[in-house]
Amino acid sequence: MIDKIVGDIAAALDGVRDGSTILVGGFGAVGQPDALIEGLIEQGARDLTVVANNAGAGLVGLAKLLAAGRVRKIICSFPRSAGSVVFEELFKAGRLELEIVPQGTLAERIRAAGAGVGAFYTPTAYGTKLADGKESRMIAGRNHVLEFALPGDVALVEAWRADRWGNCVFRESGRNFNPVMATAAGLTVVQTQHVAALGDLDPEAIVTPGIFVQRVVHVPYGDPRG
Amino acid sequence: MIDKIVGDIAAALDGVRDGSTILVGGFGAVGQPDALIEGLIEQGARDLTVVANNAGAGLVGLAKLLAAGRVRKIICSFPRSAGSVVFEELFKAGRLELEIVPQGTLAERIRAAGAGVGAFYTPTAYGTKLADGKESRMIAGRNHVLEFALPGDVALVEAWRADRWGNCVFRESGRNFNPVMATAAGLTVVQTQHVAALGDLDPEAIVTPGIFVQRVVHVPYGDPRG
Amino acid sequence: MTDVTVLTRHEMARRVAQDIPEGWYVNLGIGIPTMVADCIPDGREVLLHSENGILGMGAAPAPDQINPWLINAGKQHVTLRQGGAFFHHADSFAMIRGGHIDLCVLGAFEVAENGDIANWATSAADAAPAVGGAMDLAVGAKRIWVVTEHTTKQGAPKLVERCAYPLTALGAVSRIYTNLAVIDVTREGFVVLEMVPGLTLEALQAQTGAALRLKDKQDV
Amino acid sequence: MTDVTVLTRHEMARRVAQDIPEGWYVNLGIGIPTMVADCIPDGREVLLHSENGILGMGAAPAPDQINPWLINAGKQHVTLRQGGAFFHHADSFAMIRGGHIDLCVLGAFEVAENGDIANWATSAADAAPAVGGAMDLAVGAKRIWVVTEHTTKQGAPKLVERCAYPLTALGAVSRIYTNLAVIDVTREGFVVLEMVPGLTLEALQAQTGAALRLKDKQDV
Repeated sequence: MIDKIVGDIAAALDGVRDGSTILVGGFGAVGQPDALIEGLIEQGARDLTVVANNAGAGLVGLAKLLAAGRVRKIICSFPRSAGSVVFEELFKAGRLELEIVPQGTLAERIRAAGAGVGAFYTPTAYGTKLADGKESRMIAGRNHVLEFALPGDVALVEAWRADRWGNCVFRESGRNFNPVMATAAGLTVVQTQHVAALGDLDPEAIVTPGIFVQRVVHVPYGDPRG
Repeated sequence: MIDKIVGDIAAALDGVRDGSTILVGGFGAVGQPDALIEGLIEQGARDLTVVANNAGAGLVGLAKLLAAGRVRKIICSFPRSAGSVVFEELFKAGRLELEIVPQGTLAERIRAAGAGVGAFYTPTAYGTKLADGKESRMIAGRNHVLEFALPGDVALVEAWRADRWGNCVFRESGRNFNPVMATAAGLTVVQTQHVAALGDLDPEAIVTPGIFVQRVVHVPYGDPRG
Repeated sequence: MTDVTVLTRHEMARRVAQDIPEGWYVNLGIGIPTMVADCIPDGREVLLHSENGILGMGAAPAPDQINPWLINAGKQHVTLRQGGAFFHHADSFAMIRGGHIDLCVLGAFEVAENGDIANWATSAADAAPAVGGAMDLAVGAKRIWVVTEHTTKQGAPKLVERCAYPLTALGAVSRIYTNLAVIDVTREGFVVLEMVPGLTLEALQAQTGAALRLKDKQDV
Repeated sequence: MTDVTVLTRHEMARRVAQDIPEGWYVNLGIGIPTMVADCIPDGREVLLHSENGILGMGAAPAPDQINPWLINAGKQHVTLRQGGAFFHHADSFAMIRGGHIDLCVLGAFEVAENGDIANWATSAADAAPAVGGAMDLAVGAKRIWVVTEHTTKQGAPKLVERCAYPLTALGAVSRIYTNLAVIDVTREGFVVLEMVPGLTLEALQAQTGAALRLKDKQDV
C-alpha cells in the first residue's frame, strides 16, 4: 500500500542536503508552509537557495530561516514588503545573494522545470534591466526574452486536504505557487491542514495529483498568521 | 449583465472567417464538440487549418468537415486511426496538407499560445525526423528542440457544465485538449451538456475560468458516439 | 491654478472606473488602482483578476467577515463573487501574459510619451527593487491605463519625454488618468482628452515633461 | 528451437508486470503494453497514467458497466480507482515530459543496442505516420521498457545494431522483454538477463541483430 503520509516534520524533511534549492509556496502569509520552514531550521541544512515570491516578513517562517543564516541566495519577485526587515539587513550586509524575477516569469520558470521544458521565450521584461545579458528574439512580431527552467531539489507546499497517495487540494488564495512548485522538485513535501481518506477528494477537483508529491505531513496549522 | 450564452449554434459560430485556424477539442470520440463541427459545416467557412489530436473517424464530426472540402491543412499527432478513411483518401489525393506534431508538443504549443509564451525548448523529438529543420539547443546537458506557440482564431470546445460567465467543467476523459485549446483562440466557443446557474460551479473546481470563453451554447448532446 | 479643483485620489479612481465597460476582465495594481474596485457602479459586471489566482473578486469584506484565506495581490482581504474562480500562479500569469486581461490599471513613477512606463524601481542603483507582477501585466494586458498624481510631491513631472527611472515595459501605456487630466498616449505623443474645470492647457503643459496637444474634435 | 516454449503475448505482459514495484507511476503503450495492466498482482498499488488526462486507471469495466466518458489513450474503455484524478492534456504531458512517470512500457518496430527506439513509422517515406505521444513518453519517462516479439513475423530481428526505421527517440530504452528473453540495454550493448527454458544464447543470438552477452554473475 502506498502511504506517503509520514509521522512528523522531521521525517518529512529527512535527507535535505546542504546546498539545496528549496521552492517555498505561499503568497503573503496565505498558503505558506510555515511548519515545514520551521522544520527546515531544525533539520539544519545550510547554504540553501530559496525560491519564493517574497523574502519573508517579521521574524517567522522564511524570515526566521534567513535570520538563522541558512540561506545563501534568494530568488523572488518581491523581496521588499511590509516587515521584510531580516531580508533588508542581510542584503545590505552583503550576506544574501538576490535574483529578482518578474512574478509571472518566476511561476513559468518553475512550471517549465516541472513540465520538462528547458527554456522558453517570454515578452515579459524585454527592454528592461531584468533582461540585461539575456538572449532575446523577435517572435510573431514581438520581442521576447529567453528564460530557463528553475527546478528545485525540494518543494515545501501547504495544502488544505491531502490523501495517502499525495493528492492535494488547496484553499482559496492559499493555492498560489503551491501546485506549481509541487511539480518542480525532486522531493515535494506537503504540510496539509487535513488528511483525506483515499477516494474522498473529487477526481475532477484534485489540483495536485499525487504523482508530484513524495511526502505528506499532517499539520493542523489553522488560519494564516500575519 | 454578462451573458455569454447564445441561443443557437449559428449564433455561436457567427463570423468565423475563411482561412481561420480552428482548434478542435476532444480525444477519440470523448469531449469532441461534434455539434459545433457540424455547425461549422453549415456556417460555410473554408480554407481552414484544423488543429486536433486526430483527423476524424467515420463520416461524422471532423471527418465530415474534411469530406466537405473545407480543410486545407490539419495539424495533429495521430491522423491514422480506426476509421480515418476520409483523411486517408484526401491525403493520398494530395488535397490535404498534414503537419504531424508529437502529442505533448501539440498540447504545449497550444498552451504556449494561450499563456503568451512565444516559443519553448522541448526534448521531445530531438534527433528524429519530426525535428528536421528545427533549431536545437543543449540545455542542462540535454538536447532540446525549439517549438513555437500554436494559436487559433477559433477554439471549439465541449464542456460538461458551463455558466453565463463562461466558466466550465468537463467530464472524466472528456477534459483532454478542451481546456488547453480554450485558452489559445481569439474566439472560444463552448458547447455544453448542461448550463449551470452562476455560482453553482465550485470556485475551487472550475477548470476553465470564463475569461477564456467568448460564447457558450447549450447542446444536451448525450454520451460520446463511436 | 488657484481656481482649479484637483481630483482627490478617490475621485481619480472613480474617474477611471467610469470608463470601464461591463464585461471587461481587469487587474488593478496597488495604490489608487486598487481603489477603482469600489468605484465600479453596482450592477455593472466587471470581473476583477488578482495575480495570486483569483478571478471575480468582490468588494472588501466587513471587518467582522474577513476570510483570512482570501487576499488580493496587495495582501488585502477581499471577497469572491458568485461565479468567481481560483487557480494557481502559473495559470494566473498565463491569463496575464496571454493577453486575456482587457485592462490593467497601474500606478507609475513615470510615463513617457512613447508609452514606456517606469513603476518598479526608483533608481538604477537600487539593487533590491520589488518588481512583483508589474512587468508581466505591463506587457500582457490588452491595455494599460496609468492612474497617478500629475507630478511628484516635489512638483516634478511624471509625464515625460523619456523615462529616467528603470523601465517596467516599453510602449505599454495607452491612457493616463491624473489628478488634473485624462490623457491618451498616441503615436503622436500625449493627447489631452479632458482637464479638471478651470485648468488651461498652458497650465497643464507647465506641469508636464513632454508636449501636450488637445484632442481635435475630428479625432473623435 | 524445438524444445523451446516461447512466451505468449499474455505471458510477456505478465513477465513485465512482475518487475513493476508498488508505488510506480506507469504509462502503458498500445498493444502488449496495455495488457500489462491486468497482470499486476491484486493489492500491489501501481498507478497507471494515460496521456488523455487520467492517473489511477483501474481494470477494464464489465461489459454492462462501461462508462462512455472514460477511455484510455488507446481509446479503450477503462475505470478509475479511488484516489484517481483527471487533468487536461498539457498537464498530462507535463507529467510525462517532466520526468514524473517512473516507467513507460512501449511496443517497438526496432530497438538498437544504444537504446534508440523506432516505434512510430514503418518507413521514412510514410508521409502520414501517427506519432501520438510516443516521442514525448520515450524522452520523458524515467525508464522505457520495450515489450515485443523477438523478431518480426518474417523472422527479421527487431533488436539491432542501429535502427533502420525512423527513430522515436535516441538512447531511451533500458530494458527489453521479448517472447524469448529479458535483455538490458547497457553502455556495452545488449545484456541477456534471462531466457525462456531450453533456449541457448547461440540460438537467441541467431535471431538478434546485434551482439548479445550473458549477464555475469558478478554484475548483479
